[in-house]
Amino acid sequence: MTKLEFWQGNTACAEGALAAGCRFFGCYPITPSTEVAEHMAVKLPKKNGIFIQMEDEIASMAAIIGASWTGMRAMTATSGPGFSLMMENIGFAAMTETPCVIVNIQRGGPSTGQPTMAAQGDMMQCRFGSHGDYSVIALCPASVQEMYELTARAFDLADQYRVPVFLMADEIIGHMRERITIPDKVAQTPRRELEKGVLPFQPDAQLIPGFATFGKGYGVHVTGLTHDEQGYPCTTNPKVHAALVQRLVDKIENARTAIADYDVVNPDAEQVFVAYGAPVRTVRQVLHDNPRANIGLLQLRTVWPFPEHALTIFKHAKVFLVPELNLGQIAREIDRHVKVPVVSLPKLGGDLHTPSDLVAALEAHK
Amino acid sequence: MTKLEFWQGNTACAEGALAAGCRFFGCYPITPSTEVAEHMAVKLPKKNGIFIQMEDEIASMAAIIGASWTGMRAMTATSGPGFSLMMENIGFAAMTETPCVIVNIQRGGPSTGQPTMAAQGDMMQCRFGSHGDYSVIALCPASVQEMYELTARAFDLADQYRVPVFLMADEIIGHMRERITIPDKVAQTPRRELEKGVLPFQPDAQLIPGFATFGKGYGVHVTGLTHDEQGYPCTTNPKVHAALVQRLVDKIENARTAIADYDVVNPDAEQVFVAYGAPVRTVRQVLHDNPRANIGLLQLRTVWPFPEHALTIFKHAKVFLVPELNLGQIAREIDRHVKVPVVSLPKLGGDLHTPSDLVAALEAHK
Amino acid sequence: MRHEIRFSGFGGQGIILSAVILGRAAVMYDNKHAVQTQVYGPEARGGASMSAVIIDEEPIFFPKVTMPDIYVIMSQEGFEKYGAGAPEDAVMVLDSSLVHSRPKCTCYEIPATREAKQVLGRDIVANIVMLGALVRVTGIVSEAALEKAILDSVPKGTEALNIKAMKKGIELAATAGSKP
Amino acid sequence: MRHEIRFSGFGGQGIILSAVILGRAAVMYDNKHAVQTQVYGPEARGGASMSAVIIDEEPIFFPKVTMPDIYVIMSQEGFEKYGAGAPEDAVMVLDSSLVHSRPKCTCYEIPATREAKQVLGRDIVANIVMLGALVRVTGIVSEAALEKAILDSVPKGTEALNIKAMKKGIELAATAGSKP
Amino acid sequence: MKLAIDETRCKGCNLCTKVCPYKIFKEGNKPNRKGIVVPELDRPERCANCRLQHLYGRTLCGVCQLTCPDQAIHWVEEQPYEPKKVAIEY
Amino acid sequence: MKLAIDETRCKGCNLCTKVCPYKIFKEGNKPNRKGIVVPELDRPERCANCRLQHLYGRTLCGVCQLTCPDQAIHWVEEQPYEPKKVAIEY
Amino acid sequence: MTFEDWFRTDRLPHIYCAGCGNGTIINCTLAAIDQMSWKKEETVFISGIGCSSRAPGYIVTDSLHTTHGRALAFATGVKMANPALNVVIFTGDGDLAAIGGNHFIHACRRNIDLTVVCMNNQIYGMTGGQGSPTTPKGCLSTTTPYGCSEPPFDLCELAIAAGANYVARWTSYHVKELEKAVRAGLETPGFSFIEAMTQCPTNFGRRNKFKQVADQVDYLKTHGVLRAKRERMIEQGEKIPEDLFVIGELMRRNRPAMGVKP
Amino acid sequence: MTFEDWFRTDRLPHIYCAGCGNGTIINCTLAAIDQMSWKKEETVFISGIGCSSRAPGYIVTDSLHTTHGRALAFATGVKMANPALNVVIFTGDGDLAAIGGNHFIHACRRNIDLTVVCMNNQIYGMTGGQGSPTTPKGCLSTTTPYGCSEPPFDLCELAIAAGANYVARWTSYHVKELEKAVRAGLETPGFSFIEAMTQCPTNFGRRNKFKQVADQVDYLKTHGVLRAKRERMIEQGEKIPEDLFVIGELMRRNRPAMGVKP
Ligand SMILES: Cc1ncc(C[n+]2csc(CCOP(=O)(O)OP(=O)(O)O)c2C)c(N)n1
Ligand SMILES: Cc1ncc(C[n+]2csc(CCOP(=O)(O)OP(=O)(O)O)c2C)c(N)n1
Ligand code: SF4
Ligand code: SF4
Ligand code: SF4
Ligand code: SF4
Ligand code: SF4
Ligand code: SF4
Ligand SMILES: [Mg+2]
Ligand SMILES: [Mg+2]
Repeated sequence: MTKLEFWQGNTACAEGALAAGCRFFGCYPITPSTEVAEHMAVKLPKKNGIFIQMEDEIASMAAIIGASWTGMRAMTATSGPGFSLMMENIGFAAMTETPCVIVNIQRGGPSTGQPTMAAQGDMMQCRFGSHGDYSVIALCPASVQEMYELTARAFDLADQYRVPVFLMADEIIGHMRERITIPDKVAQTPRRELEKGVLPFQPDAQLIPGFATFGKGYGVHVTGLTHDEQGYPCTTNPKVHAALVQRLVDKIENARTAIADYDVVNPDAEQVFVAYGAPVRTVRQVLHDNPRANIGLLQLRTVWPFPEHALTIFKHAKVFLVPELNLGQIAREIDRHVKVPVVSLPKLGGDLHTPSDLVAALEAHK
Repeated sequence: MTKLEFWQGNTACAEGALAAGCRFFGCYPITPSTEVAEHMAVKLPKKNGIFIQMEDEIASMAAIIGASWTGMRAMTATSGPGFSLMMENIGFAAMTETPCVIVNIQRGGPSTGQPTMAAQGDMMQCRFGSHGDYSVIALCPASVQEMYELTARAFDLADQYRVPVFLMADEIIGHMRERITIPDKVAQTPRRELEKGVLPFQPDAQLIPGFATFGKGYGVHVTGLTHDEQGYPCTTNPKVHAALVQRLVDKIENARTAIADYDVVNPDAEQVFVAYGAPVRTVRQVLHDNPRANIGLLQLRTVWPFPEHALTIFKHAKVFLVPELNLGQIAREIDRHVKVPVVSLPKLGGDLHTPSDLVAALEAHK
Repeated sequence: MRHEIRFSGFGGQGIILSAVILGRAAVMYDNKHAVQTQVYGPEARGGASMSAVIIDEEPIFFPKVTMPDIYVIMSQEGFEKYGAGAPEDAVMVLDSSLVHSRPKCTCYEIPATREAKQVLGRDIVANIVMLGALVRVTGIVSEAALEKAILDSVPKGTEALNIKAMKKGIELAATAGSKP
Repeated sequence: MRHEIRFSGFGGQGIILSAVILGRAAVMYDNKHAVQTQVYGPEARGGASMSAVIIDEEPIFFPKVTMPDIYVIMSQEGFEKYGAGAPEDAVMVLDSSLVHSRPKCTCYEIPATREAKQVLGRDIVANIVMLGALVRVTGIVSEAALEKAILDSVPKGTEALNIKAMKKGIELAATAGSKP
Repeated sequence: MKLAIDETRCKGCNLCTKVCPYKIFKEGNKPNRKGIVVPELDRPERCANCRLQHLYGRTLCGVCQLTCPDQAIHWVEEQPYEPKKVAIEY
Repeated sequence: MKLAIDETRCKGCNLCTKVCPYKIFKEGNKPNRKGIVVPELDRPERCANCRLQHLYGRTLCGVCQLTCPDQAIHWVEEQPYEPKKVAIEY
Repeated sequence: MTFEDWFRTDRLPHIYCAGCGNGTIINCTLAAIDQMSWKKEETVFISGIGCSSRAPGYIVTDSLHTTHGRALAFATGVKMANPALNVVIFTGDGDLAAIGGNHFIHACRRNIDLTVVCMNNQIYGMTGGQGSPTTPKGCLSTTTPYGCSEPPFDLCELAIAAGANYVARWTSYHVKELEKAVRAGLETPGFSFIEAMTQCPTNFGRRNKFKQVADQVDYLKTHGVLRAKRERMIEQGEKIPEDLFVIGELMRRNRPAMGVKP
Repeated sequence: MTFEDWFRTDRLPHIYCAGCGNGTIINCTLAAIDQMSWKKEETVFISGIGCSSRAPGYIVTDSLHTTHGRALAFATGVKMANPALNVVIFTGDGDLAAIGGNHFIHACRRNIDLTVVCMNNQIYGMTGGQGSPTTPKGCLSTTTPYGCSEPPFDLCELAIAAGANYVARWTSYHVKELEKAVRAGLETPGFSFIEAMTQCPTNFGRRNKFKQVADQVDYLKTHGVLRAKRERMIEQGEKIPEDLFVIGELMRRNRPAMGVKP
């Protein structure tokens, strides 16, 4: 049994989290993400969960990491300026392999920029915004339905890979209301608990250690310093550091195909759009209005780790067209993986590409 | 007349700043950058400058931006965790076109990582770490001498382009002491003051507006919101935003060649190292020990905007070898600009590549 | 078929709620697709507020309104900013008690605010009067669907008042006739 | 020719200052090139501290010490961690009042701490005694250069004491002879 | 001096109607183009400031002006300036 | 019970020599391998805790142990346990 | 010159909602400044982010509208770099006391010669009415839908404990007193903190049973009690209702200050 | 069980310098905890970054060594998510009062059921001796080479103004009193703040004329004055030397608290 709803994207995000068992939400309000928090504030207390508005985004990020170590599924939601403030603690989550979900409803940057307008300008920041080398997972919804589904999936990925997972949405998807079908129940794959006797940071075959929940008697030490498999600081041994950081990166990058989530339309097309988030909507409109088989679409729901193998599906591609609400951040990445031209179609200022913008681009790059 | 000294890299950085007329230093201590601050604390008061230790790195970054608007040359110095905290206000500096210099003595990340060991893991963060699209300038010294010279140049670039300029050094260069020759005087090109009657954010031909120093009667409004040429907020007009952000990016990216600073050794070589910061030292050792003409070096002193044109100097290059103290952050960038293979030679943990590491790489990629 | 409906008025009139109710009626009770959007931002505070709904039998891809074919206008400033450019083949329902301009397109003059205040005793339900009128003249959703969506959305205790308002709108529209 | 000198001892002995003085002597007064580095980190706190200098007539590229040819060792733990592996062709100057092990390489035994305490009255200058001895046996910098570098680096008021310590080191080295 | 409300600024909050000791501001009743109901003035010549500003050479009372959150209350010079005799009601 | 300093932990700060009411700890004079001068014990059997711990079933005084920043001060069980008679100096 | 001459009239009307008290607080502040015979070109207004923090954008001097919570850190840079400038900060309860709390206490501690006017509407106005660290217990906001359960800060007490030289609290009703308090703050070397309780009809009043703007102003009028009076009440054993708050000058001292005009 | 059973003995000796007071404070804290009959598996230690913040790494329970200044924000997450856990925070003057000041006052305000032990050595130890917000005026540090000119915080006053239920100050000399104060803090529902003045011989003592570790401990012993005594001195019109600081229990109250064990 499913249920029909007419929800805002941000509501769907909150509901997806609740359905996935999220019971701790720490936040600091910021447009255009605030509705996620407001919905959680209403709903969590009814489910015996914790909603807490922290003093800032640094504290929000800290609080969800703390909550996660007690075994809770924990989330925060923010937008650009708050996201920038979270960077240090995001690195801490990566280093300590703390499962958590961070929602970024992207708005126009840099700086305070355009608080109420859509953008996708934080895609590279999401990948590289904290200091040092690390890897993360980022998902991009293109509909209210996907807001729900990807938020729910984010928790599974976070628990499975023990990594911060980002829902990189945008103001358009976050603020619009549309039809959504709610499943009865969302399947949850809980995090793997540490086996007694195994060291708390000793990886399994997938390079992921079992989770030593606080309060269960593991006596685990969790530190953002470089640490050994016991969890103890070990900060001047180059080998320990190199091995740790390489593992943190490899556990994600090696799982690229398993994490990947994308949609392929017209795999034989010669002109292929690659898109994620709101711009997908325009591309689909163009495909709908121009039912020619030679226009393809690769919709990325996972953007990081970048599912480069999906590009090879388009064997006849002569050009990849990448409409983004930024100056070509993911076009940059695509460029690294393909030989044919990659055309970045940037759009700044908050408006979506119109269908005719994209049709013009198709014409120009025939 | 020049002067010989035996200085630590961090001392040279501070002295370079002082020589360039830096009279405001706001900071929060962090290893391995602290010596920059400590030297400034001793020297600035003697020069009627302001040294202020702020409550955190967010405040340090804020304070130097504030000081810069009074017309001062202002700087801060930090390392990874502090750098991550500065990201929001760095975006503010970019958006408001505030000249300032940020020194990052890179250490092992992510998170607290290896506080006393060298790394170059923040190179992508420096470019993409704040939300939204923007551009910056980043310089990388490979010697104590360059610590002095590039820090001094950073101020000129910051003033000329009205942008935050980063000195992206590393623990090795910051902490080692070596021979340095101090010039009598460092030439300074001051920032261009706004002409009366011109709007405070109206760009010149180089896309850069004149500077409306506080206290001079301009009555300028400075905001991190999207603003018009008057400086007034204008946050829902897509055109104004797109034009502003595009200009902020173009003023830097269009000046790529003017900003570029690099060194070319053996331009006819077939195997070419591209390096910046400490790894340059190993490459030069290898060149010195193996005086064959077929090994080349491109030393980047400017890393952002990336001087891609310099790569084309190596017409016979069959492979670019990129030793970095990270997992290939700049190799990634080089890859976007050349057709021949780019071999990333990452090294994590704090040790420099040894000459034999690089010789082995030369062998492996013949 | 895709219909794009634009609502405009000033803050406090319930312009956004109107759009949400309409979208909800379409999705939940007429089994259609709908996308609702609105203007955010401080600029929207003082002046005219705007909200829009797209309704279609098929899934909706491009979610932004570009060429509305239906307008609901509840203030003079809203008319000037968001209604004046309506093409001739559009349909406009306007609150004739507040808007003195008239468009080139087919237009239904509904004195919603006045009626709400004088007849229903609460001008706050003027937007529901307008919704009733809108549905009556365009049939964009069924009246039954609209009624259910209204009941879903209004504060407890005000159901009867709001349904009365909707009915009043339907009634006014029936007699308003279209101009020009 | 490139020389790599490694200093080790425990915290408070002035191991790092020794290296800085030596490098300074080479650069400022012998017109050579030098690079000084050291071990940072909390691990260096309790145990053995280490510092190194590379000295060369030519510019120095690779700045890290890999194979020191000269050792200055001032504690037993320092010997074990940083001195025990010295190759046979290296030269070691060790504080025989604190270190009881002996290396395989040529070794000069200087009872620096004892002499500093007993003869000079301040064990804090043991490192300068060692520097004097080092320069005497290796000639890595000139004695004149060392003297000037010491004067540049020590606290005001302690100049005479430190020069006395340096001279003491030179003297001790002259008589120490080398073993094996 | 004449008391005036700038219709382009007033947002109709009616705070002026609460603070004036002379109750010079009265709630209006017709919305303007923006839907704003601007207050009306009831014998503004009673205002202390209108009467005495010129005499004292500075703003007197001025509570309404300080309070008006929208900078909508001003005094304008009357041409020609004619001091009016008014009956003050306490 | 016997008072003991753990040489692998003691860093020679000599705080114990200041806090013991019985002055049981005395500054040492020979550096150990790490260059640390560990204090010496002067008739440790005088320690209140050595004498009475077993009697009261809990740590008494213990100021030296609480103070020792390096967790170097312990009491070890003597085998066999022989309560000693000691003369206390006040 | 009157306070009106300090406005950027080309930007009026401002974006504040009808009945928002922020405009009143700006008036009172500018009226105080107008008495200082400061030159416009020597005066700088600085703020963070929030409705309240939009104030500098409407004032004709140099102005710096910074990031959320950081106004005082920016101001520290400006004032230390050029102590000849008069620096006034507008902030809100969220900007100052939530995200900006650390800069607040440190600026107080350093006792930097700044004047801070905090428009405390007990809510996050700009983002649509979330609870703030000054939202009273039990009050409704979008993030306290069941009534605020966290205790609020007393900002003035914090400022005093942290070291500020001048501290006062008034409300948007007490326009003349507020003007005088700001003036006293401007005149006091060192850090001056003036808390102005004010109404946010849109996001606080509406949710908390203030039907009219005037009702909320009336609440501020009737619930502010002078310190002396409050002490008298305590002395006389009267029970002090929980919703009273102290108004008046709460601290004036002369600790050494930083960044004072030479 | 004694307090020694709470150490991760495999990690001793710790990294602290000889004579560093941190070890003493840890002892006293663990001794207090040992009296609480708390289970190890129900107890969590949390800290930020600094020498002091390394403490949890030496304790055998679950422990979270976080980012600089943020310990209380992490602790808020842990405690609110699982109030059954006993959560104790170790922090330093820099960690708590410089970068972490905002989380400090907010945790006090929320009155979350946490116990915070701050090792106040009036310096940044870990990074080599820079001035901190508690460095006394005139003291030397690497960033105050001409003597500290900024006024210091009184952390206890701040905690009280911000809302903490229990506040006390002792020193590394007063081991028994400190132990008791920590115990009282652990027992008090709501936020407990125990400031332990302590010596950093390496980075504070050495630069500020304390030749021996014991000299500095002696200073702490002789310059701490009980509140009652201080008040008596004031009453009797005695001048209180500037370098005296108040010790003892400074606040104990029972305001409503968050995250209390059910
Ligand atoms: C880093 C960051 N976080 C959050 C926001 C969103 N934000 C803007 S204003 C504001 C609250 C403002 O509250 P207050 O300071 O009380 O101002 P008011 O609008 O009530 O006057 C918030 C949370 C932001 N701009 N930046
Ligand atoms: C964001 C960030 N900034 C700066 C640092 C560097 N840092 C580490 S510890 C420390 C100061 C610690 O001082 P305190 O809390 O007093 O601890 P102590 O070492 O004195 O016990 C600083 C500044 C850091 N780790 N992270
Ligand atoms: S106070 Fe000002 S804005 Fe409000 S009604 Fe009066 S004149 Fe209009
Ligand atoms: S100045 Fe005073 S008397 Fe005159 S209208 Fe205003 S409030 Fe009334
Ligand atoms: S107090 Fe402890 S560490 Fe210090 S000397 Fe005594 S036993 Fe050794
Ligand atoms: S327990 Fe008390 S009496 Fe015994 S040695 Fe320690 S300080 Fe002295
Ligand atoms: S939201 Fe509140 S604070 Fe903001 S302008 Fe409106 S009334 Fe004022
Ligand atoms: S530096 Fe200071 S605080 Fe840190 S361990 Fe050493 S003595 Fe203790
Ligand atoms: Mg507010
Ligand atoms: Mg400290």
